Order: sequence, then C-alpha cells, then structure tokens
Amino acid sequence: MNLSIALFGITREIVGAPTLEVALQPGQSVQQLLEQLHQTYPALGELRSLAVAVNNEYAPADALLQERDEIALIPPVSGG
Amino acid sequence: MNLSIALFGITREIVGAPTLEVALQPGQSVQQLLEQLHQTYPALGELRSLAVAVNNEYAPADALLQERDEIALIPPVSGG
Amino acid sequence: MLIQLTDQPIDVAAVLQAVQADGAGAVNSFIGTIRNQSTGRRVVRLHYEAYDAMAVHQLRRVAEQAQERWPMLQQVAVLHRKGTLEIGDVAVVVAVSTPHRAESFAACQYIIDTLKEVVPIWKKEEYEDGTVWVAAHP
Amino acid sequence: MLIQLTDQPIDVAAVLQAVQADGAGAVNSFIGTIRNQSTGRRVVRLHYEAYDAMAVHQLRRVAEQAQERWPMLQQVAVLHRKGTLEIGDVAVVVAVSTPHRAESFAACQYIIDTLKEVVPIWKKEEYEDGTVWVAAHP
Repeated sequence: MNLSIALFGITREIVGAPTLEVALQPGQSVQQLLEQLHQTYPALGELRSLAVAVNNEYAPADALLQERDEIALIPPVSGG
Repeated sequence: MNLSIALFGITREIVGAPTLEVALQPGQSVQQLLEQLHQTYPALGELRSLAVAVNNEYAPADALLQERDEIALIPPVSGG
Repeated sequence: MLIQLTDQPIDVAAVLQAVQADGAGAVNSFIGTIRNQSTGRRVVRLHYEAYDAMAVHQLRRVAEQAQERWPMLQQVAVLHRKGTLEIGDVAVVVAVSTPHRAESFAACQYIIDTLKEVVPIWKKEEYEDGTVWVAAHP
Repeated sequence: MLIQLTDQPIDVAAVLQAVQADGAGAVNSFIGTIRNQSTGRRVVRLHYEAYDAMAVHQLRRVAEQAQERWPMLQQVAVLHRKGTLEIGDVAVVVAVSTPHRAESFAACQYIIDTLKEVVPIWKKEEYEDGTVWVAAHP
C-alpha cells in the first residue's frame, strides 16, 4: 500500500518536503513505519521524540495502518 | 484621651454612625478598646471577627493607642 | 505597579496591556465579576464599601509581597471597584506578568487569595427581599 | 466553547468578554506572548507552524477534558496563533469562567499545560544569526 505522510516543523526540514510517499506492505504497524523512516532519514532518530498521528489522533506503536488513513509525523510539539 | 474611630460596613450599621468618639485613659491597648466597645455595642460580639487598624495597619491586641492615631474597626472583610 | 481602588468601571483590556513586557512570556489574570446568586439566593446587585486609605495601602502591600515571593515577577496590576455594582460587572482584576507561566498562575492566585483576607473592602449583597453584609457573621 | 487556530491577531478583550457568564464569578485567563529572549539568546521573531486539522481537534479535546474534570466550568476559550509573530505579540490565550475562583485557576492551568504537551503546533525561534525549532532535540 502507498501512504502519504504529512510532515511539519523539523521533520519537514529533515525530509525536505511537506509530504512523503511511502510504500509499505499491507497491515504494517506504526512501529514498522517508524523503523523504515529512521533507516531512510537517520536525522529523525536524533529528535527528542517522534510520534505518528493517524486521523488526527496520536497512534500507539502497534496500531495498524490503512491506505486511506490520514497519517502525519509529529516531532516534539512547542506550541503556547 | 479622646479617640475618633472610623467605622465601615456592618460596624457602621451597628453603631449607626460612620465614626465613634471614645474617651479612654492614656496608654490603653487595642484589647482594652475592644472590651469597652463590646460592652457598649454587644452586637459587635456576634461578628465572625473584629480587628482594629491603627494608621492603616492591623494592630495586635497589646498595641498601645495614642490620641493622634488613625483608628478604625475592621469587621470581616469581603472584597474581591 | 498599577494599584487602584475606583468607583469607575475597570477597563480590563487596558489592565492587561499595562502588564505586558517584552521580557515576559506569560500573563495571568483573574477577573472577579458579580454573580447572579450567592449561597442559593438570587442577587440583584452588590454594594462595595472600602476604607479607602487602608485598602490602597494593603493592596499595594499584597502586590509587594508577591514581588518578594516571586522576584521574576515583571509587572503587577490590582484594581478593585467600590460603590454599587450590577450583575456581570467587574469587581476586581489582578494581572501579573512573568517570564514563564507557572509563576504567573502562582503569583496571581496568591494576590487574589491574600487580597480577600486582608484588604478592608466589604460587600453587601442585595436580594429582592433584603441585604446582607457578606461573611460578617459566623 | 470558543476554539480557534488563527493567523490573525487575537483580540484578548473579546475573548474575555466571550467567557463571561452571569452565573460565573471568576474568570481566569492566561496569555502567552513572544519574549525577546529564550535560553539566554536574543529572539528576533517567531514562526509558528500547525498541523491545522489535528491542532483544532486536539485544542477542542483539551477543553473538553477540562470540562469533564471541572464540571462547574461555565465557558472555555482557547485561541492559538500561527504564522510569524513579533516580540510582544500574543501567541495563545486560554480563558475560563467558573462560579468560584480556585477552579478557574486550576482549569486554566490544566488547559495551557496540556496544550503544550499534545497540540501539534511548532515554533521556530529566529535569532540574529539563525533559527531553531524549539524543543526538537534533547
């Protein structure tokens, strides 16, 4: 399946684009997505934290991804 | 000595005037003033508290009063 | 430091403006307004009476005590109304600015809590069938 | 409930007006403004970026959580800026109204503390010699 991942803040700068297209096996988890991204972009591993949002909610590491999900990387937030 | 005591809120209503003239022996304390006032106006004894201010500060019971002091009775405050 | 006891409406926006400072990232403010009820009774309006000179002196002292406890406090404003107030009117405003937010909450709460204990201001609640000096009796 | 993520200046007075209620005697508000320094460096301006849909969703969720924890909460407003902000600009406003004051402080502090942990908004500080995404690295 092909996922389109929205990027913000420092993750957008690390990847160099506002979205990232990723090809994954069907039924892969958040954890597996993160492992794949860390291999391609080692600088993501230097962040204080990196969460994945699925459909506007923080997703646990074992959540399974589906092609129609709205997915985003969430580096450490700093609003306020 | 003759003291002029400023009254506010419920103490003003109990006494029925905004100031009260009291004749005291020189060197009397806050405590002695309060005792005298309680005898004249028993309703003062029904208040939740009654403090005496001398020159804009709360005065301890053993503070001695002087004729030129600015004295006021302070019933329970309820600002805010 | 902005300390005021006034019989005129308090301009809250102006107070908040007054405490802003370029070195302060946090402004906490407390606004006390007149409620339409008190201990279950419907309130029509309120009458505030103050021992003016002592009230202003004590308001200033409370603000100074906050500055001693929170030395990073940048600006402080404490304004209190007196006279007759209607439902919804602003009775008191406390506003403080600090570099970081935790201290702004703590200092503002300290000021309003202490104000209510020591500043010689009294309120008389007016109901449809009478009036009561608040907190006067046990 | 007033929830807003906006690239326009926040009208603080209007926000405070929006949370007033005749049954609420207490309004607490927190205003976060842009400081001229951060960890010892002089800040020139700030750039806020948001994941808009999720940010609004999470802002609303934080406000709802506060209403669950403090059922007496009457009105809640949470507004956050995005885009480029200058020193002194208002970045965030939280305002709540409650019948009594202690809950207004607690609920307002809960909202701003939780907002800073969960709402997907990022700020980049601009100094005279560079920029840094705040809190991104350990």
